[in-house]
Amino acid sequence: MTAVALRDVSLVYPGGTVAVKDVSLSVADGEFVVLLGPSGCGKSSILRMVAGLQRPSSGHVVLGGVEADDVPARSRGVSMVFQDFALYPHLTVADNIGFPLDVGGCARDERAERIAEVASAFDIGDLLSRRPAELSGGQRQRAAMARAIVRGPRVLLMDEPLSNLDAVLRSGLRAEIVSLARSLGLTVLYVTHDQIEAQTMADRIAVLRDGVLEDEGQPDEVYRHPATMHVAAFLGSPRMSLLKAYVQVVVDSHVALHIGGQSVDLPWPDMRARAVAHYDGEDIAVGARTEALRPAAAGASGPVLTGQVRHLEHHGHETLVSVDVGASGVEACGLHELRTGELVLRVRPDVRPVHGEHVGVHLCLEQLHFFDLANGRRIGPRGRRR
Amino acid sequence: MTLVAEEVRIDVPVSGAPRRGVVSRVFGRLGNGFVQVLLALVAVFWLVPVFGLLIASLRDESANTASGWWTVFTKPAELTLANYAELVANHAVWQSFLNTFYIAVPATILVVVMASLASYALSWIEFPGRETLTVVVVGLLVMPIQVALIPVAKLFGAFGLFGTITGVVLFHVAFGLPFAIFLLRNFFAGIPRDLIEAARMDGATEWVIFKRVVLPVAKPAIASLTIFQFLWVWNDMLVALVFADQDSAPITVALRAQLRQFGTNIDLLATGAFLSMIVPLAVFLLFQKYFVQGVLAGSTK
Amino acid sequence: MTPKKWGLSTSVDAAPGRSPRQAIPFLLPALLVLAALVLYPLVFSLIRSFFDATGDEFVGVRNYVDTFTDPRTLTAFRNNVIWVVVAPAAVTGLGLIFAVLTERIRWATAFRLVLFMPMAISLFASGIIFRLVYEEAPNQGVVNAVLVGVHDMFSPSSQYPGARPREGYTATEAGFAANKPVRAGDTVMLPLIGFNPQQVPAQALPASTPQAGDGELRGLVWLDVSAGGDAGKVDVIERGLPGIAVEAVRDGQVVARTTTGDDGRFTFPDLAVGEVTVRLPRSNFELPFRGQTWLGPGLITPVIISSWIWIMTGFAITFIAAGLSAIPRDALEAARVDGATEWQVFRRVTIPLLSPVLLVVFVTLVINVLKIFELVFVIAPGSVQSEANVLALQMWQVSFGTGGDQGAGSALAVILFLLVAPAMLFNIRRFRRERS
Amino acid sequence: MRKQWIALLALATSGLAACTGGAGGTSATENLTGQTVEVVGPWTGDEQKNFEKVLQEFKTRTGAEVKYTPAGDELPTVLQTRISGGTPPNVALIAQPGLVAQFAKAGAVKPVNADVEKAVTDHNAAVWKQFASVDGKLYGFTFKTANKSAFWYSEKAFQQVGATPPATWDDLIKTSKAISETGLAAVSVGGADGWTLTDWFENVYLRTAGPENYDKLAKHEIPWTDPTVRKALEELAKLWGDPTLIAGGALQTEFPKSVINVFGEQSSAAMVFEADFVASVITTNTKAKVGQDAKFFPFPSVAGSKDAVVAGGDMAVQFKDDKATTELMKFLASPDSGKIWAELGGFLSPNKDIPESSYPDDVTQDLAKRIVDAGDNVRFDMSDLAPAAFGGTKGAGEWKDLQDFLADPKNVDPIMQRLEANAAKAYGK
Repeated sequence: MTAVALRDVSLVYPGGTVAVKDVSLSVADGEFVVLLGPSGCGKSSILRMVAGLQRPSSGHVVLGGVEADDVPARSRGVSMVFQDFALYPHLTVADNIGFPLDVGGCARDERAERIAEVASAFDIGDLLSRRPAELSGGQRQRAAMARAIVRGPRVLLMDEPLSNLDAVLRSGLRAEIVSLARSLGLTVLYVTHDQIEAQTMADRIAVLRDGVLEDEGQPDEVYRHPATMHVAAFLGSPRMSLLKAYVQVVVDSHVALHIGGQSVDLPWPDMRARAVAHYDGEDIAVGARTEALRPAAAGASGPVLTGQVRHLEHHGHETLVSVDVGASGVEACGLHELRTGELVLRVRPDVRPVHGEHVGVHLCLEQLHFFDLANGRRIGPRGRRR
Repeated sequence: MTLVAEEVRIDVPVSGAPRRGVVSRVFGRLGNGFVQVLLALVAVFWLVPVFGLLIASLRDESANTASGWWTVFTKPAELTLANYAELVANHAVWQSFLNTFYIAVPATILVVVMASLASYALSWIEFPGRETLTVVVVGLLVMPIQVALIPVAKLFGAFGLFGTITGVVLFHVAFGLPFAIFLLRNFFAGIPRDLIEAARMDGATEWVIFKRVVLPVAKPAIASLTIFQFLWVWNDMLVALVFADQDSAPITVALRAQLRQFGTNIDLLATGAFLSMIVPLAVFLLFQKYFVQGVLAGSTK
Repeated sequence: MTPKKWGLSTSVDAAPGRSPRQAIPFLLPALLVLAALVLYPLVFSLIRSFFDATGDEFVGVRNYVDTFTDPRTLTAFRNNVIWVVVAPAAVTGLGLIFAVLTERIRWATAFRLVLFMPMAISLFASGIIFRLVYEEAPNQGVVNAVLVGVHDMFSPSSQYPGARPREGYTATEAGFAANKPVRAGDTVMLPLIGFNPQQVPAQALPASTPQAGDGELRGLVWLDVSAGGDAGKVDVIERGLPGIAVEAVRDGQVVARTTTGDDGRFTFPDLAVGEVTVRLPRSNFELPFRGQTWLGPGLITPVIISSWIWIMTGFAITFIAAGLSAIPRDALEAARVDGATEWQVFRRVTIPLLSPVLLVVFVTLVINVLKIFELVFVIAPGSVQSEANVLALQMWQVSFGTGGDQGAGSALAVILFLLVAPAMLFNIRRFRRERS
Repeated sequence: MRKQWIALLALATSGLAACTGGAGGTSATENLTGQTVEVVGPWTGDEQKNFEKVLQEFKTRTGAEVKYTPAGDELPTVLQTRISGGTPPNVALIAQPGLVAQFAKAGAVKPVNADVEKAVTDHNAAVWKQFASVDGKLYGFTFKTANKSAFWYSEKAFQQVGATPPATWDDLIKTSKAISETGLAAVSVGGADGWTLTDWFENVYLRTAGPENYDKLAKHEIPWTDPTVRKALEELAKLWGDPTLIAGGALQTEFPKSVINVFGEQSSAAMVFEADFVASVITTNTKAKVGQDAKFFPFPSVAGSKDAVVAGGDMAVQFKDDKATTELMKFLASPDSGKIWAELGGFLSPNKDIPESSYPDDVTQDLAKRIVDAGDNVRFDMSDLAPAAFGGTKGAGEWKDLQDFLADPKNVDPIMQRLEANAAKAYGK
């Protein structure tokens, strides 16, 4: 059953700014869906429309199969955890948690019981008499979640609930939130700009950019077969390298991709070669994650690009090596920081390339991604159903 | 009043060698001792006229007109409690003291209640023309009381409110509202939006949000408003003189009736001022503690 | 914690955040009262301003023309401008400084209470207080008492203030100069008046005419005042005035100087041949310093403004202190850690964070200033009331003086209202900004 | 059963009424038990207490409740708003004939009935009826008056120079000069209050120009540039123009202060001119004793003028014409009411049938007698008769112009022109 559905929802602000554009999305009962995107992409607006805090300019929000446009926030059976927690400063933790119950006209005994129940679930049982000002960030977060859940909502909305916490707390809470949602059978719509959160928590990811839903699917599907260059660039760490390539079709042999002064051949048997061949004489974007790259001897044969080591990043268990292969880079999402075309290579920590050294990079052709430069779409036969 | 501007770019030059003007150096050097002394001086400066008034209330009229109050330091024999004794013995003054409560307490409560209700709608419920309505309401702040006397008199005459405490209270409520709404709307608008929306999500109706979230959070503003609204009503003379009758006259009117036709009347005025000052000062002390603690602390982040 | 059933309520409410119907119960009480008791009188005044004093005859804009041709309006307008420019800014500034500084002291509540006290005194009584504070007579006004005290410490007053020769002398810059020149061997009689006989020093001896001396100029200075005494004659009970400086002047140069004795006599023993003029220097008669005329035409507006500042600073400090308490300490501390001086913290952190409060206080004060009239009425003596005039006072007098002219008064009210329009426009703009 | 009750009730009430009616001892007055009469007046403090005793007597006689509202300086405001609200008091005491005229024209005050008119005619000189008449109808009468033709002097200061009360303006100047020789200013002028200056002018003008011109000028039938005005101003300048005769800082001196200047501990002047109420200022503000340390002489004759008195006063008028109101008006117009206050002091009445002995001391008796004796030579304070914009506004009109004149008494012509300009504007409306 579909718990939440957006049908061609758009949101246009009075000034004419389009925050959300024709977004359709459905969330199944009990599903954990993460709305992912850079800030200002419209994900929070979508959340607020589902919450009933914002009315769509057009389209409909459907809750439990009923159009909910005229249902006020308080009657939607939807709870929300705010980015800054929005705890009531004048109330104790217990009263904060109890607030939705009071409002709903909950009996006294039941109220106390449920507060205790939720508080222990979030491990804040001994903080109940404190005020928000006396809590740490993590404790406030838990209190906010407890308040959201106490009423037993069917849908829980979370707006970057972890962004105000430090890294250690975050990773702990990620798992906790997921398991809690599972155990309660909650439908969760979770907004974040952190792709790691998205990858680790979501049953399904929906990636937004400039108010448009660019891709959606299971996390690893989206990771492995991103629908657009922007989605590709947004997911994964380190980020996908995107290089500009000139396509030249060599009939009966292969499709040559000229990257900088070098070239890589895509043999015809590769399913994608035919699709890429449509771009004969044009530029496309070639995307490569680190797992598609292996170190090789400089000038080695095969799909190898040679370049100079520009930058080294030691991570202890591995080292990331930026190699300048003389290609020009492609910007995506405005956050692709590789300006000149560099490839990021992952090497064992004991391998110690020297800055400026010439190295070869072997490309695993199957794992390369090709994108249309004009519209950012993926080139090639669909790797999955869309 | 928005207690805190929503976003402020704090752009302070990082140490190094900051360019420091004279003022900045002086300010930086203001040790705590210096501040103590400075404020003590200011306090004395503010107290001198009040102290003079106190002494004036403790001397009779001929002593007051013969010499300044500071001469009591050489002639303490002039001090007398006769002025107070006379006022305290006056039954009409006591009755008027009660009347002042009957006027000031409802007038203050009504203003606080009505203004917070209206301010909530003006800041958190969206409806067409909200901005214009806000400006019009706050614009009424400009209306001088004396302009309204005649038209309101016609109105009160028609409704039989002339010479009643109800009439006086209504008048004060009406003229207290623009400022109250101005103040509270500004404060309410500064409450973090998430707090209101969290309450909406928690299932609260507008009424519940108002009562259980906005009002408690707005305590400092409401406390300051209460203090001043009470004070203004307490010290009003004109409205009461025109709209109250003898039986409902507040203390200002009663004290005024004690004045002699000629002379500064400083002995009576000073004594009256001190007697009627007690209550507003108590109200101040009672309510000021609410705005010493920052109520919004810990609500968000 | 069993999940509830879908809680979709059947009541179709207006959309979230757009609920005019929900706003009505919140707004209605306030709007009803405002409309009946404030808005209606406003409209009434607007209409009334086009009618004459009786209210029966439509006179168009004549009331406005009359108002603008009245010279008092111009003064009032000028004073209003001074008030608006000086007073609210001063009060807001003082309130801000004091509020910030009180955060550093333990007796902050006591300090605030002290500054709040003037607010608890009615405007009428406050006016009387300042009428007395600035009273010209140094035995009444504390300001002049202090001034005179300080002045007299450095330059004591003269012995015979206000005394003057009866006749035959001309008052000059240097003192009273005799009209007729004299020479050695003459006797000069100097009858003084304008001084109370009871205040003559105790050592003074009865006056008697000196014998003419050879080669000497002799004279007598005495107080020619007694009941039934003859003018210009030395009567029995009249006494000489001791200690008066006397000068002999020739060609504008002082050639000799002497002082009268206890019997009021003086002698110039060796004056050279030729005529001299006897002169009594001004220093003998200098009137005592009486301080400043604070309530005179020149200083009246500053004086009233100062008393208003005394009253209203408590208002500003109360609201600013409330605002300060809500400032996140983190912001201030972060700035301090970043190496900002206290002044920089104040300028760049505290003030911007407080700006909404400051604006409310400032706007309220501006409006309050424009409505002020009791204070001017009470503090300014009648003779300088026209110099201290402000529009609200004029409106009060025109509307409710004897034979009050509600028409002209209403016109003034409308003008006053229009004057505040800039402040209101400013507010509108701010509301807009806030929304966006 | 029921009838019996009613009869009993009737009996009870009538008996009660008989009792209260009888208590007053006057058989002529009506029984007004159960009625309430509201009075608005300017008096506060002791004057209020004394007036309430007068009202108490009315209550004793008639049984009517009387409520008194002391409105002070705000009396015009209070009356205007209450009239607008349709709830005027029954009776008001108004010090400004101009305001009475305004209310009369608006139909707010009611003409007095024949009984009251008869009482006014019987007990007062004819001139007093004019003061309270508008368009030939009598709207009230002066209940309490002020004798504004008095100079108050310090006995001690006069003794010091052996002076006696001057009878003529020239003597006054001469005495003044003699006093100034002792280092004391002769006269303290309360120049901060414009109304004292108008009283100065009116007294001089009434004497130099005569009652007829006075009436004309009061109605602005002759201009303020008239030679008679110049003459009066020039006479005034003889005194005001000599800085040794006038106490310093006159323009900063308010009326009470001008009295204290003369009779206070540190006196700076020997004489002060103003009405009979100077006596009460002396009593409350100084240690001087009226009649011993402080005495008065009537405003001296200028250039051989006859005795004349400038008077002010509070007029009783009625806004309703029910029985109780009329009874109260009748009572206030009778000598009985005035006599009560007269005995309490601080009160003068134009009512010639209040026995002189009712006034508590010689000084008051003298002041009262002079008003009654002046008969039709009494004139009402001209500035009170003028429109308020000219004769009754702080810092404007005649008040301001005479203050300017006090500041520079040589400047007669410009002052006259300014007076005329202001008068023309105020009377023109």
